Amino acid sequence: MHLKNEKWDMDYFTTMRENALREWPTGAEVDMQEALGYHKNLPAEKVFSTKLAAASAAGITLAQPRAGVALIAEHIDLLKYLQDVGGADLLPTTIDSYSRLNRYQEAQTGIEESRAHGRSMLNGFPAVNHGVGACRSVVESLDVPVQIRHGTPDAKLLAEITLAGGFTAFEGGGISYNIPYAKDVPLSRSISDWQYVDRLIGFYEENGVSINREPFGPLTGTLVPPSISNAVGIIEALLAAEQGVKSISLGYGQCGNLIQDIAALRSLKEQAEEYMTRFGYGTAVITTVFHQWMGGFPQDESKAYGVISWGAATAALAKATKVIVKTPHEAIGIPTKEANAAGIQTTKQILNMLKDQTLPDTVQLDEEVEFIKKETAALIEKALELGEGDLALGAERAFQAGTLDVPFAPSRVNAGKIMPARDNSGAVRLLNFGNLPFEPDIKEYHRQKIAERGCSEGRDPSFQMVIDDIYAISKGMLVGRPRR
Amino acid sequence: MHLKNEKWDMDYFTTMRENALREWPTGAEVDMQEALGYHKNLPAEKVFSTKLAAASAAGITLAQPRAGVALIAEHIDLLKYLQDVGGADLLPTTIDSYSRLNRYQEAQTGIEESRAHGRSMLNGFPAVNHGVGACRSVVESLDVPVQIRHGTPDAKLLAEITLAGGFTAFEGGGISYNIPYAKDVPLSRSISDWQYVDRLIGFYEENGVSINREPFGPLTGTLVPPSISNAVGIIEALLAAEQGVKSISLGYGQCGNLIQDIAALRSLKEQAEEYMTRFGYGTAVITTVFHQWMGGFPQDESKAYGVISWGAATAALAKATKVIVKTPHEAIGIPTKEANAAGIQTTKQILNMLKDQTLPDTVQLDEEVEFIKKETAALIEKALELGEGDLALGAERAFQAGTLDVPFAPSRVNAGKIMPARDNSGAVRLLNFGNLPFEPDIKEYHRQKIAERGCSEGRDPSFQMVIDDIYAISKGMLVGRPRR
Amino acid sequence: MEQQPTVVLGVIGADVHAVGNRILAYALEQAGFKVVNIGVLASQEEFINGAIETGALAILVSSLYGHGEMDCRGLREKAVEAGIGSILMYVGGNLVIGKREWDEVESVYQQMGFDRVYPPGTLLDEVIPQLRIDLGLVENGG
Amino acid sequence: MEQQPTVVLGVIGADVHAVGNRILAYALEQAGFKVVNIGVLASQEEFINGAIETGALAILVSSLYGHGEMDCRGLREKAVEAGIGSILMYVGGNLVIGKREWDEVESVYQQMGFDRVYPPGTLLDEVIPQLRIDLGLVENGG
Ligand code: B12
Ligand code: B12
Repeated sequence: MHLKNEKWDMDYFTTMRENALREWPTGAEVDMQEALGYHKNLPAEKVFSTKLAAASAAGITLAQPRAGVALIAEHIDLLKYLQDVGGADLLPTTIDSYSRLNRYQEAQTGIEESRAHGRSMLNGFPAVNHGVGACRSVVESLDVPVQIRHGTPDAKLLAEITLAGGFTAFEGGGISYNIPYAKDVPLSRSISDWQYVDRLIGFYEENGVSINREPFGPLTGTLVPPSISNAVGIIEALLAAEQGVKSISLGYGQCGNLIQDIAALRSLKEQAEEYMTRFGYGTAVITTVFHQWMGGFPQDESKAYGVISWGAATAALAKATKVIVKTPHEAIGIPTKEANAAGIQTTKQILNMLKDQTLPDTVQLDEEVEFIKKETAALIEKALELGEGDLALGAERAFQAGTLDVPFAPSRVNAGKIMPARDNSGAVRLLNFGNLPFEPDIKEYHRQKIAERGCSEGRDPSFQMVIDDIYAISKGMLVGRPRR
Repeated sequence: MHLKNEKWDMDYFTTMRENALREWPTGAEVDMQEALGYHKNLPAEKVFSTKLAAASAAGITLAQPRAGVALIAEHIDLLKYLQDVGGADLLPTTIDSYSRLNRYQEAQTGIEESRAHGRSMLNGFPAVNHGVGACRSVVESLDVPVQIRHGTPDAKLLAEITLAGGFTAFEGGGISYNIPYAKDVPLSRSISDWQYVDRLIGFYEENGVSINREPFGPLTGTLVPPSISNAVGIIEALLAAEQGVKSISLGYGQCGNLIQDIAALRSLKEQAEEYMTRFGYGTAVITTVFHQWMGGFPQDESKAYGVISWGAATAALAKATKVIVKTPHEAIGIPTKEANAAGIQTTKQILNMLKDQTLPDTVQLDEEVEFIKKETAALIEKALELGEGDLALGAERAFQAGTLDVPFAPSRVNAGKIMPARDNSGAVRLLNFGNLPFEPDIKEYHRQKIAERGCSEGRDPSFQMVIDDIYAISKGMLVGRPRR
Repeated sequence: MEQQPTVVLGVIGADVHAVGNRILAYALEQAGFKVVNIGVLASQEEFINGAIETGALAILVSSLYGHGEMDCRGLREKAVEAGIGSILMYVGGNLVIGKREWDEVESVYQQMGFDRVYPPGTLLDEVIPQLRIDLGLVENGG
Repeated sequence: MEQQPTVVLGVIGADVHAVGNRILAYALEQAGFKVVNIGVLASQEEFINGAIETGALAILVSSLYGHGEMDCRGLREKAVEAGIGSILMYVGGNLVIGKREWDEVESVYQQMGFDRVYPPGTLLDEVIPQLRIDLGLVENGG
């Protein structure tokens, strides 16, 4: 079938399902009707979309960690600890990197080695290998909603198993889980594979079971200008909504400048709602996700706490619906459960201290919002144009043309021509625009902002400046000033 | 001599000095002329006022811990560690509580017990007992400026010894080191004893040696409304300036609401400069000090990091000249050097990430500034009126009359009639005004703000609300919401 | 309650931490005790005399600032000398310098003759029922 | 410099962390190396073939995502089989799952046949001079 942003018909979907479920033996465990019944019996406090909608209405920010280990009992212990000691409001199940690339055989080896070594040799929970029953034992052991978080270009089987397994939220998207997470996967394939996931979720929705879908906002996590990630998020939301998804969380990865970050999150929600309405998906509920700094962290734990806290503070002031929490071990390796809980506790202390505070509206904030919206609209409209009105096709062609372009992405389908750098106040701007379809006034705005910095540092903007920015936070700064 | 805000004449000062230097044997070590020479030979980077002025001009925030242990070598090790590992920009020498009350005999016992137990049995460094030479060995072992921080109503001898000992900054004041730190010391006495200290520093200044003076801003550290601490700080600045002090740092203890805290610090500097000019001390340099939350801390270290970070972020956004840093051990006890360094590192990570960012001006901020200035002016003008134009006398009488009143202060010379509570966004307001000379519109503003909160909590404002607020931050919140 | 049980409350030594003391006094009064609050900067003598003068059933000592070990030593002996050797004595707060093992801290203070020793962050909801039990007031406690 | 020394660079296994790889490539080129960058998601075969095809003097392996222990095992043996058994091999990144003692991590990788093992946060200013020494390029290094 040709890539097209159109709700899949049931026959096609059914055929595709049969194939998907055969990819690994555990696929046979999926029984959709039974799964619908299982979900309907879940208590309301375990349903992701319900908890998100309530938080959004109350204007508070929920805290969610990342976590996953190879074996079931250990994974449950870990999540329970994060819930009971860490105080997580929402829980994850992070999938290991072999499963993410559908290398279930290697994941199986990882499971066996983990048993042999007595410690997790996988960087996540191989849900497909463990199967539906194991997933349910995870969900049943916990009191709060649990989401699958991964990075899988082709997540058809993963979605089948984990949704049948009782998880009520699923992260990813055909762009956001391809460009930063793969090298050679064509967008036509990943977008289509994610239409499958979205259709599956749409099917659950049509049968009265609400599953939250979250495009992965931060992309490569490294100096991604807000309009790029917002455009990708909104495109994925539209694609998901077409397949019947109704509860969508849009994410954004902290850049570090307070005003820019708040503007980005505000733009994201407002503009997503505008587009959803324009394309007739006005009934879907949009909530927001703020990711604490996703780039390189400082190794020192006390410095990491500073980075975590600043992310928490920004999330609270931006009134994000939830914040994804980093840990003091971030720069080193997968955190222990204690370090993971510590990150949540630091975050929650700040969220609670700031929950009754808002950052008042200002001219600067409005200006940032305006620019981000203008840029985002330019990116989305261009994709629509390239797709001759079809956004699925348009997204693929936009990446081909480089009118959508993600910095530092491993994927070959990404042009990789843009170059971001911080301005003098740490906001992420563009030094090279590649083929981004921006009006001259926007380009001038970026140029001027970076020139200001160049001037104050007495150097011409260059790749060295970008490298300095990449290292900056891990070296205790935001703007990568030249070394003396 | 009757209490009077007038520069002391040299004869009187000389007589007083003779007495002060006889209080403890080490007083004999002070040789003023030699000390002046010693100071003049200190490298510029060890001079507090120079470093503060430079930071103030550059618009950056310096980090300073609190620290002090009983024995000299250990104290030097501690400070070196905070400098080298912690990255402190400015260092302290915190004096123990016996010395603070001039109980040098008990401090001596503490020194001996510390030697015997192999750990510090004192909560600070007993500088008077150790004498001038020991102080100099501290100063000489370090690369950054060092300040004496204490809490001493009568600091005449301490100032003599530590200034002769090469320290270039001295904290305290006749009000701020009496009301929160003593029970029975009349203000006439403490103000006069601090005129001595200020005169001593004025004398250094006249002889070409700049010593920074810092009134203790946070007072009792617990829900002190900004106008109260700002009024006390400005009054002490004026009293100090009259005695010839030229470098003054005015402090403020974080309340927790971002807008109120920024407004408070901004008001403090602007209004202090206005008053200094009005009374003819326009040549003195005013810098600011922001204290991370001074009330009860959470016991959990990861939560404490959150509190520390929020203080650091507010200090940076408020563009304070320096921030006084708490540690993850705050709720438990005097921190180890590692915990102390950790607090500094967390703080510096945030200061550096935020140093190029400012919080734009907003209507809400301007409104807070306006109210704080109006209240502060009312308090200072009333003191001037009660003192018949003399601010020293006026300060004493203002406390007698309760027109200056500090919440939760141990001192009997403090009326203790006002009662603070947080409003619905966490700003500290007044529930009871005692005898504060506020206009009806100001009182109405406070009442309305607290009523809003009462309404949202469904309870009448009461002392229970105040207690809930006192515990709040240590329990992970800012506003002490009713327990369910 | 016919007669209110009396307790002496104060912060010992050169310690000026007043906030906890204020709250303790309030909470004890709310719970029906008569509180003789000698406040901060209280000497051992003030505790003993306060107890004798008011016929108090217990002495509640706070120490926050770290010098507690030096300040509290000998208090029980003074009580014995003054003829109220068996009076109930509690101590609480940040009882030593720095972060030390609680067991160690507790036993240091128990050896000084304190009946109960409370770590920082103690909630009064635990202390007051215990005090009633130790004073044998449980039946008529409010 | 007459001929540029060639090195093969890549991120092994199912690992997609691209940022460090990009910077390593840039820095090595700046330092005068010819860099054959096989990028992320690189298999052991790609490293070996890349080295043989380009006559590279060294293989620089990155592993960030935690599966390094499983992914790197056997690489030296493959090199031996392919006839480049003595090629210089470095490995760096977040080499194991979680925070483990560095000595232990280093020895695991040394036993796999890596000549040098670098912890996370390694600065390239240290690595490049070392590489020059190990390759005997110090005299003519730029
Ligand atoms: C950005 C990032 C991502 C981005 C990557 C985007 C992209 N495609 O590049 C995204 C969000 C997609 C991502 C995904 C994942 N990540 Co990731 N990620 C990071 C992060 C935050 C920064 C990495 C980075 O770019 N650093 C900046 C560059 C310049 O530094 P560097 O990569 O370390 O490389 C330098 C040095 O290490 C050294 N070096 C590297 N290789 C070599 C080789 C030699 C020979 C030498 C001498 C030196 C050397 O030099 C490089 C240049 O200075 C790190 C944690 C951190 N460091 O703070 C985690 C981290 C690497 N990720 C981790 C994990 C687990 C994952 C995921 C599995 C998701 C998850 N469970 O959270 C997926 C895996 C995807 C996959 N299949 O690989 C873990 C690895 C855990 C472990 N080893 O125990 C880390 C450490 C975070 C953590 N503590 O959990 N991640
Ligand atoms: C506010 C504060 C101050 C204010 C006090 C204002 C005032 N006059 O009251 C100021 C700024 C003036 C101050 C000064 C000093 N402080 Co102070 N201060 C604090 C702080 C931050 C909060 C105290 C507080 O008010 N808590 C809230 C109240 C409600 O709780 P509480 O006092 O703990 O009391 C409760 C419980 O402990 C318990 N409790 C207390 N006593 C008793 C007794 C019994 C029998 C029972 C059952 C229970 C009980 O119930 C109380 C009510 O819930 C604490 C650290 C913390 N806790 O976060 C440090 C702290 C107590 N201070 C400390 C120190 C060292 C000092 C100084 C020496 C300065 C310095 N070096 O930093 C001076 C000493 C002055 C002096 N001579 O006493 C240390 C003590 C260190 C130690 N024990 O190892 C602490 C722990 C901070 C630290 N980690 O360094 N401080």
